Order: sequence, then structure tokens, then C-alpha cells
Amino acid sequence: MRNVILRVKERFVSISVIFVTAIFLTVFLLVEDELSFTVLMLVGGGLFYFVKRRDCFKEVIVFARQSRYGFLICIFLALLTVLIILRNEHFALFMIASVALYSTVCFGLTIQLGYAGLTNFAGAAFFGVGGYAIAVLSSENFPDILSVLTGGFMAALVGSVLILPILRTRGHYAALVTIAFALLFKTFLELNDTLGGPQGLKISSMNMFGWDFGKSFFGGSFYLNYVLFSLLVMVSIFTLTRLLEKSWIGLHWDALRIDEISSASFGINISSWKILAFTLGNFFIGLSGALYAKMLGHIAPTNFTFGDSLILISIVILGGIGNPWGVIPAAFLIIVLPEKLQFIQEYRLLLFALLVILVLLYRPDGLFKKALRSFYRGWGKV
Amino acid sequence: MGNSLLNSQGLTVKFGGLTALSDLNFSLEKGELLGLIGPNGSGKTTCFNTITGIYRQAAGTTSLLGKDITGFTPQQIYKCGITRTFQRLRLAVALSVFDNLLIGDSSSLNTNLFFNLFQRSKLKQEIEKKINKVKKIISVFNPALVDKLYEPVSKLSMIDRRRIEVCRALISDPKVLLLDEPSAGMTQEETRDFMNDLHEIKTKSPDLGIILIEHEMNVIESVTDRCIVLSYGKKISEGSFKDVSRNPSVRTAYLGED
Amino acid sequence: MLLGSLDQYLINGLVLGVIYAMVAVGFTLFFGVLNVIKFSHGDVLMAGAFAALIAYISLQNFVSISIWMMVVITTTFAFAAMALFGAIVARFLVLPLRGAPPLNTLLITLMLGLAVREAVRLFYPNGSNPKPFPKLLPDTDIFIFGLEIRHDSLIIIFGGLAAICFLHLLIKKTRLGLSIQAVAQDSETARLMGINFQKIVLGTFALGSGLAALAGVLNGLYYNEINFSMGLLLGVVGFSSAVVGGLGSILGAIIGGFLFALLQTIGAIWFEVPAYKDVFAFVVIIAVMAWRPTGLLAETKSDRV
Amino acid sequence: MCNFGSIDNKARSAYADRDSPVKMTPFVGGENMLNRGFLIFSFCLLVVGCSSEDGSAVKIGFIGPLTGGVSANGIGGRNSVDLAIKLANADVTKQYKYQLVALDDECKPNIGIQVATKAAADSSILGAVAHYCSAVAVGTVDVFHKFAMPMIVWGAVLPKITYGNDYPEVHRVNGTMINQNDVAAKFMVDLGYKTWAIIHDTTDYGKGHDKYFTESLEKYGGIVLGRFGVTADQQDFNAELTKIKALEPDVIYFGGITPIGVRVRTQMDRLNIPAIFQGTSGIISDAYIEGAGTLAEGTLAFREGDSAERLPGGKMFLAEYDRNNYSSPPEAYGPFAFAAANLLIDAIESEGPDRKKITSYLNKVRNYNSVIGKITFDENGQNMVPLITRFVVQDGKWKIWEMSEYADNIRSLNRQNPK
Repeated sequence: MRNVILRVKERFVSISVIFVTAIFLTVFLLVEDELSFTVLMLVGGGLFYFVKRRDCFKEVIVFARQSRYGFLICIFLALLTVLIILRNEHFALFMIASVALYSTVCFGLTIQLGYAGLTNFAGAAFFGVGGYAIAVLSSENFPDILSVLTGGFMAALVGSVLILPILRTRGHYAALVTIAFALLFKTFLELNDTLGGPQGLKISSMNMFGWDFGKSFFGGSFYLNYVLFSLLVMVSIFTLTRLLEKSWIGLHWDALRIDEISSASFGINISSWKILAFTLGNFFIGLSGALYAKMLGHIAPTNFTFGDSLILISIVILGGIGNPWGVIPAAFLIIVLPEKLQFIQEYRLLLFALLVILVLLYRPDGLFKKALRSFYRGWGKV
Repeated sequence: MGNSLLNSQGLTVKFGGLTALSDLNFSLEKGELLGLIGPNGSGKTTCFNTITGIYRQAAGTTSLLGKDITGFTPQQIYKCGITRTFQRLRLAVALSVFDNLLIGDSSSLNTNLFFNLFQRSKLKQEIEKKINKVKKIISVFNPALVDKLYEPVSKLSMIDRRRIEVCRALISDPKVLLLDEPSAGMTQEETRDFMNDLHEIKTKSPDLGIILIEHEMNVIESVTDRCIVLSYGKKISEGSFKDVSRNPSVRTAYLGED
Repeated sequence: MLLGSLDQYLINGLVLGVIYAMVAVGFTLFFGVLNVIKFSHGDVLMAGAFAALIAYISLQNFVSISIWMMVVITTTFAFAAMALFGAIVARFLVLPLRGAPPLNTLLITLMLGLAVREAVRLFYPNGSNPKPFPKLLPDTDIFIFGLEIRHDSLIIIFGGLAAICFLHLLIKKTRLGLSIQAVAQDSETARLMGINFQKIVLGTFALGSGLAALAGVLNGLYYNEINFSMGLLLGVVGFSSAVVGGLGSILGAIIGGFLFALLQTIGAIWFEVPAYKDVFAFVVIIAVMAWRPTGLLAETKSDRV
Repeated sequence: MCNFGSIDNKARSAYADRDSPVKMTPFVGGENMLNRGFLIFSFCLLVVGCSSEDGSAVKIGFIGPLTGGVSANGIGGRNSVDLAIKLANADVTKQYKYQLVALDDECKPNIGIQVATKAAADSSILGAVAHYCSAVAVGTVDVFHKFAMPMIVWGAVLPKITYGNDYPEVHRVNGTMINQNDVAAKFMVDLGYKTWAIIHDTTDYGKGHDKYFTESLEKYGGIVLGRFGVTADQQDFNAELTKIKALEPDVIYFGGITPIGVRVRTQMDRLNIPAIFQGTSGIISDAYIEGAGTLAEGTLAFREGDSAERLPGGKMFLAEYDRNNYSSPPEAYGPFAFAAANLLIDAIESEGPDRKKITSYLNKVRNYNSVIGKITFDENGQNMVPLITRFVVQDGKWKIWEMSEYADNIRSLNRQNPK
């Protein structure tokens, strides 16, 4: 016990930074009107500047490197605090779950774009495939947990239609293939009445192994169910994504992304690695699409337009291409910020666009640049 | 010549109407260092690209130890034991030295999805084995590089980058090594170091056949056993460097005299 | 019954093709010099059309001039305004991101497009509604080879083609054009040879954006209606045309533009529900990309090993 | 929201402990600074957390598209609700002060569900005037039901929104597209037209109109020569219109909203199509007339409810709207949003700030006088609009048919000699 206290004292700065950030985000999720928002932004900006000048972020990174479990426990406790404060705030919880699911989608895109270098401008389409798969299956009384997985499989399957053109093209040409797919996907859904046409489909709420997501969770909001499950999915897929990166597979993807010709000259089978990245990425995207659809309870073609695919790509770029760590704050920014700007109503998209432009000018490589690969803990220490 | 290591007969490559390589015959013996020289645009790199399967030949055959490898993909060629370096370095500069070298050894890596994701301790053992292997190879060239194993290639000097590229080609224990102008961009001193490296390679692996494209004639003179001179895609001379350099048609080709 | 309307389809297809080609040429130009995709291009087109409208309205209130003079002045104004805008964008948004991954340029121009679109919607009086664009061209019919064609369609087709040809000549024959080509081929060498890289990039962006404004004006003259979201689809179609034709080639962009117009027209005639025409066009585009991975006219730059 | 205090105190006491000397000093300076920063921060958090609570005001939500393609309608609706609230606040007889919370649904179902959750989960918002886009409303009714929030649809016309469920919370002041199209079909057949070509967008709005108009038309004996589904962001309709020209219909029926309505009408002229242009409620907007210019003349369209300018309350609404200098017009559904907001305000005045009571008040609304005529909700919360108003464009204005020169045969819809 004494040991724990000593350790906490040792890491005091890092721990406070983590908790202050958590509480800041909580308040951020709760503020509504422009005055509080502006004050909060000013406070946040000042605090950020202050923490950055004292190099406290480095402190946190050192903490994360040196005692992984302590760091994880700390993050977990911070998250728990946030969830306890927000236990009855339906909307804030809804936004947290959305951020978690959008992040999960973007891990899939990170595998495609950041690791294997495949530009996928049809992310929202595969997101939608997952959603539609689960919509059809839940009306058939299929077990929900299997439906979620099927959503992923369906997305991977539909994606296989594009594999041939994607393998043959590169760069902007490959981008066009997926753009074309994204555009035709939405129109196709609208025109075909078998899948609900433009009105879309209704979906029952999630229920697995007797865990009814539609009911209040220990006296809190029913959205807590979704938050917990989405966070679980996000953490698992994040871990998988990182493990992929820190393995021979990630190495192969990096090699072929950077230089196809030299990779081919060293025996790397470009096509099969690209297929793996594309399929796996789409699987993750479809999976979270299915979950998102369950949470929304209703999906329609206009949720999955080309514009939505661009939002997904924006998250990946803004976070720093190829860095799953960057995805989460970027998703938070892209998903929650427009929502927080509701008080300026019709001006919010304009301001949002300008803010993103500023971020990119200030940090041309995205928020966090991808770091060198470390295969396991203690990598590179002699 | 049936038993030679690498043997090409009638190699012809065309780009549209342009014949980049026409009817090239050559062979490489075990342990031999063959120089491939000729003016710019004479088809040397094209020859490498064709052997390694990046370009398709219009005619001709290539065989490795008597086995026909004509029309193989780059991946198959690599698996047969032919590796190369590139004239303009093709290292992944954003990746670490270790990563770059392991790309050269990709076929020996266990890429099973389950193994990579869930058998992490076994993977760690494999990685540690690879670290030792990599260290052994680079210390042959420059022991100082061992300390830079975890640094990005972008932080290395030109000669170290060249060394890494050669190591990447050597790590899979190839039978044939194709070196495309390794001295490009090096200082004279670095070039001298590099020649020593070449000698080192030859003593370490006596059976390895090497083809070297080079513009620095003193490099060619001091390291090659035999030379082939190309001009406009045709072989115009073959023999030891002394013989070749006396050949008047070679002089014409280089100096552009008629 | 269909055959009787063939001339109509043909003329409309040609107009569409010309407008698409003009947008596509812009994409090809930007890609040529900087290897970037500028996603705000469609919105620049829209802004160009609105600039022309503003010029028209303000002129109409103050002076009375002939209608042809009006066409010339409004078009020039739109061209100049968007050329300036294009240069500013290149200077402050595109060039600073040269070292970053190319997708970041895509994102920043995408956001710029959104900003331009929203700005027009919010700050142009009643901008969220469609605006009538003045009918400046004669709408009388003439007969050519037995085809009934309206004068304005003809003027738009030839005007657009002339603009593209003019651009082609500019690039092939003038000093500026040669410099653009040099930069497009190898920016490092071009810089070493004393070409002012930044100036050329700004010039190219100005030129491409001006061309987009021109396309916007022609679009307005043809449909007599413009709206703030018109650039969205035109931008995507223009990009698709440029890529299908083969990026970096002006002829490719033209072919791509006309191909797209052709596919849409065929789709609209063929399908019971015309909305399928876009699905059809994009399926064909995907198939074409699988068949010719670097566009119909393959890129001339080969990957040097 | 003020419950952060306890956490802050805990954190503060943690800092107080820290003052006792412990090993490791390099960050002490940083900590002191951090300490102070943290205190300031916690204070600000408290200020922010508590300032957003405004005790006295009663909140009413408005949801509609404020950005994107159909934002004109959304902004018109928002302004109308804003006007209703301003008028209520100026009225001394009202017990409560009202406050508007306007939210943008971008006309997208997922964003709609997001903002509906936001409004419905906020217990200080008592009711919502929500949705112009049908696809959004279909998705959000579940949310409103789940949170038991009374809501009144002000513009979405899909029948399913009210008839597809039995949620007591869901109401709608405007009629559905069924009533609208039935009247439209009968009226047009009675005028003597026989053949139609239908252009509709492929959104739920356009597809629904296509379906119900066709059904009614068959009932009254009209013939549909061809139907053309087009995407909502399409710019060029020449190919479709060329086909239609060959069919030679008497009337082109357009099921869609203003922006593409303007495009179809202008491009009809380009192809010299002499047919009558008949639209739906979606094109009854000043923007249609502005966009189509003189070509708008003689366009017909139909809308549920009485016309604002024919009713005394409606005239008052239009006058007040003008007086408040909103930057954009109320558009076709502004009066509906205004009426819905007034209904909600009256419910709150009578029942107090209690969602359940407001809901049951709304369900009992019969013959309520509003700017759009009398409102009576049926058991599904649907206003049983007895009246469909027919409109025609005359001299750059939407005129009620009966008051137009067309009805008196002074003008004719048929263009005698189209050029």
C-alpha cells in the first residue's frame, strides 16, 4: 500500500495531467452555450500552453513507457471517473460511444491507408454495409453478437469486389476506384427498395447473452451499455491494430507502402499483403458500422455518402497517417467539435472547416506523427 | 557453360520502338565478380531489371544453375537466390535500419496471422534471433552500425546507407548479387572503403557470384575478374579489364568518337 | 422515337463533355506541377459563377452596355477573381504542405471547398437558394447538317473548346508554358535551371482556377441557374474524368470529360430510372480503371528503377 | 452540473498533501505552477459548469436543416419558431420565459438522431418542433418516444412518421403527402389534363410523392406516360427531359424540392417543352420564383393547411416576421413551425413544465386556432388537415388558386405558342 502511494507521488505530474485532461473533456462534453464554451476553450488553451511549456506531456510519455501497467490503471481510473460523472448524461455518453466507434472505423482505415498505403475513399460505404447487414439480420432474430461479426464479414466480402481494380491501380487512380464505389453505393441503396430505399431500416436495440442494451445500466443511462461495449471493441481492435504494426506483418506492409518495386525484388507478395490489409480493414469498419447502427436504431442511405467517407479519411489524416494513437483525439475533434459548435447554428460548418485548415497548417503531418516501429517493450534498449 | 551460375542467352528488351537491350549473351560463374560497364543509357540497369523480373524480355532466356528462370516474377527470382541493390537507393528511409534489413530477409519470416498476433513470446524469440543475425552481418561492414540498428535510415550517411542496402541484399544468403553503381554519390575515401567491403564479401562467401555496374574505372579495375561492355544495348566487348580497356570500340563508345 | 431526339442528346452531351473537360483540365494541371489533388476545384467553379453573377448585377445597375460586352466583362471578372483566389490558395495552403503526405493537401483543400461553399451560402444574399443566371447568349435556333441547334449551346461548346485549346497552346508554345512543363517533369532540375518554382506553381494554380471559373460561367449560361452546391458533383466528375483520361495529360482530361458525359447520357436513355445513370457511369469507370490502371492515356512519367 | 465541486476538492486536498517533502525534486517548480494552474482551472470549470444553467427560462427545441442543400427551409423554420418565442416572451400574460435551443440535423438521419438525443436527453427542454426531412424524422421518433419528449413535426411529410408507430409523443401539424396528392390529382384531372410525365428525386420525399400521386391519378383516370427518378444533387436533366419531350405529356409532375425544381423548370424551357409544370409542397418557396424567374409563371403546387395570407392569424405572422428583419424568408413551412411552437407554448402555459402533461395536452388538441387554420390531432398525433391549398404562380408570387386570374380564366395555363 505504502508502495503504491510512493509511486503515485512519483508520477504525480503525469497523473494530474491525465485527470485534468479527463475532467476537461467531461466539461467539454457538457457545455452547451457559447459563453461557457468560449471560456472553456480559453481555459483549455491556456492550460495546454502551460502544461506544454512545463514539458508535462513528455512526463506522461515517460510514464507510459516506464510503467505500462501503472499508466493503464491511471487511464482506466480517469475514464471511470468520467463515466461516473456522466452516468446520466445520455447525450454525452452517446457522443463518447460515437467517438469510440468512429475511432474503430479509423483503425481499419489506418491499416489500409497508414500501413499498406491503400487509399480508401469508400469507408462510409463499408461502414454502411455493416449497418445494413445487422439491420437485415436483427429483423430475422439472429443473435446480436453474431450479427455484429457478420457485419464485418459482409463489409469484407463486398470489398472483395473492388480488390481487382485496387490491386492494379495506385495512388490517385486507386482513390478514384473507391470514390466511384462510394458514390454509387449510396445511390444504389436509395434506388433499391429491398433494403428500405431512401427511408432506410429500423433496428432493434442490442441484446446479447441477456444483456439488454436498451435498459438502464445500474441506474445510469442506457447509453452506458453502448459506451462500455464500444470502448471494449475499440480497445480490442486498437490492440490488434498495434500488434499488427509491431509484427512481421506490419513490417511487410510498411515495406510495400514505401516502395513496391524494391519490396517485390525482396520477395514480398504485394497483392496478397494488399488484399489482407484491405479485407481486414473493411472487416473492422463493417464491425463498427454494425454496432453504430445498433446504437442509432435506424439507418438510411444518406448516412453513408461520399462526404461521410471524407470525414473518416479526415480523422485518419488529422490524427497523423498510420498512427492509431492519433486517431482517437482526431475522432474526438471531428465528431464532437461540429456538435459543440451547434450554438453558432448555420455558421458551424464554416468555422469547423476553418479550424481544420488551421490545425493542418500548424501541424502539417497531423496531430501526432507516426513513430518508429518497436516490436516489443524495451525495444532498442541495449 | 551449362554449369555456370547465371546464364543469359539472347536477352532482348524493348520499350515501345526502342530496343534497350539486344541479344545479350553472358554467363557468371560461382565466386566470380563480373563488371558490367558502358556509357549512360547503354542498358546496364535494364539488364538488372530484366534479370530480376521487373522488366519483361522480348526474347532470350535466363537460367540459374541450369534451371530456367525466364519470365519469373521478381518474387520468384528473389526466392531462387538473386538479390540486388538499386542505383538510386531504394531504402525505406523512414524505417529503422533493422526494419530495412529484415525486408531483405522477408521470405524467412513467419507471417502467419495467428502467430504474429497471439504468439507474441515466440515472435519475440524469432525477433531476437534476427537481431543477432543482423548484427553479425552489419558488423562485417561497419561495426559502428550495430549501435544504429534502431535508428531511422534517414539519419545515416550515404556510405552507410549503401552498406545497409548491400546488407539487405546479402542477408538472405543469395547465390547471385547484383550491385547497381554502389559508388554513386560517395567520396573517394568512401569508395575506397567500399572496395574493401567488396573484398570482405568475397572472402566471407566464396561461392557468391556478383555482377557490378560501375562508372568508377579504378573500382572495376581492382575488384572485377571479368568485364562486359555494353553500348546501345549491345555487348561490344568482354574479357579482363585490361583487355577490354584496350579495345578500340570500347573507347569509341565511351568517348563518342567515330 | 429515341432517334428523333438524337440531336438533342448529342448537343447536350457535348456541352456536358466540354464543361467536364474544363474542370478535368484543371485537376490535370495541378497534378502535373505539384502532384497534388485540389479537391476544392468544384467549389472554385461555383464561386466563379457567383463572381460573374455579382459582376453582372452590379454592372446592370450602373451602366447600360451591349450584351456581348457584358459577357466579356463578367467572364473576365470571374476569371481574374478565381485566378487570384487560386494563386492565394496555392501560396498559403498548398505550398506550405509540400513536405507533408500528399493526402494532407487533399484534406486541406477539401476543407477549403467546404468553407467556400458555406461562405457563399451564408454571405451571398439568400445564398442557400438557387439563383437565376442571366440569359446573355441568343437562344435562337440554327440548322447545321439538318440538326437543330441553339446558338447558345453552340457558343458554349466552341467557347469551352477554344479555352482548352488556348490553354494547350499556352503550355506548348509560351515561355510560361515551357516552365510549367519543366516543373511538371522534374521540379528539382527545373529549379536548378533557374526557373522560379513558386511563381510557376502560383501561375499554374491561377490558370487552373481561372479555367474553373470559366467553366462555372458557361455552366451558368447553359442552365440559367446556379447554386452554392453545384460544384460538389462537378468537382467529383471532373476529378474522375481527369483520372480516367490519365492524370497529367490535357488530351486525357478532354477524353475523360467526354467519356463521362457519354456514359451519363447513355445511362439516362437506357435505364428505366435515370438515377441509375450515375451508378452506371461509375461502374464503367471502375471497370476502366481495372483495365487500364493508369488511365486511358497512360502517364508518360515512368517509374525509374 | 455543479457536482464537480467534490472532485475538485479531492484533487485539491491531494495537492495539499503533496506539500510535505517527498523525494524526487526536479518537478517541484513545475508542480507549484501546476498546482496554481490546476486551482485556476478547477475554478473555471465550476464557473463554466454552473453558468450554463439559466434557472428561470423554459426551453423549447427546434431541429431542422440549418446547413447544406435544404438549409433555406430549415432557417425559415428556425426563424419562425424564434418569432413565436419572441412574441410569447413579449406577452406579459405568459407565466414563463421561453428560450430557443436550435439544433442542426443537416438533413441526415444519423446527425438527426444525435441532436434529437441531445434535445430529448436534456430535461430542461420541454418539447421540440422538429424536422423538415422525412428520412430524419422516421429515425428520430424512436428517440423522442424513448425519452418521453413531446415533439411536433413541422415540415416532414412522409405518412409513416405519424402512422408508422403509436407513440403518444409524436405529433404533426402539417398534412401528409397522401392528402396533398389526392387533391392535386383530382384538381388536375378536373381541369381537363389527361397525360403526365413524373420526375421525382430518389429521396423518400420524391419517391413518396411519386407513389401517392400515381395512386390517386389512377383513381381519377389520369395516365402516367413515364416516370423518371433522379438523384437529389443532379444538375443536368436534359436527357430525362428529352425523353419526356418525345412522350408529349400534358403535365410534368415534379416530386421534389426547390433547388432541382428550379433546374427542371429552366431546362424544360431550354428544350421547348410546352407541358404544364406541376409541383409539390417542396417547391412552394420564394426561392423557386427567384430561381426560375419569369419561367415560374403558371407553375402549380399544393400544400396542406390553409394559406397564411388568407387567415387573420397568418397575416399577423407574416407582418411580424417582416418586422423582425430576419435575413431569409419563412419559406413554405415557416407558418407550420410557428404554429407548432405556439401550440407547444400554450401546452406549457396550461400544464406547466412537465413533459408527460404536455404530451397528453397535445393529444387532446381539437380545433386549435393557428396561423395555418384549425389544428386537430387524430389518435396518431396527425393533424387532420381538412384543407389542401392550391397555389399557382402569378406575376412572381405564389397565389392561392381561387384568388388568381387563372381560376377566373383571365389567364390560361396552356402556353399558346411556346417558342
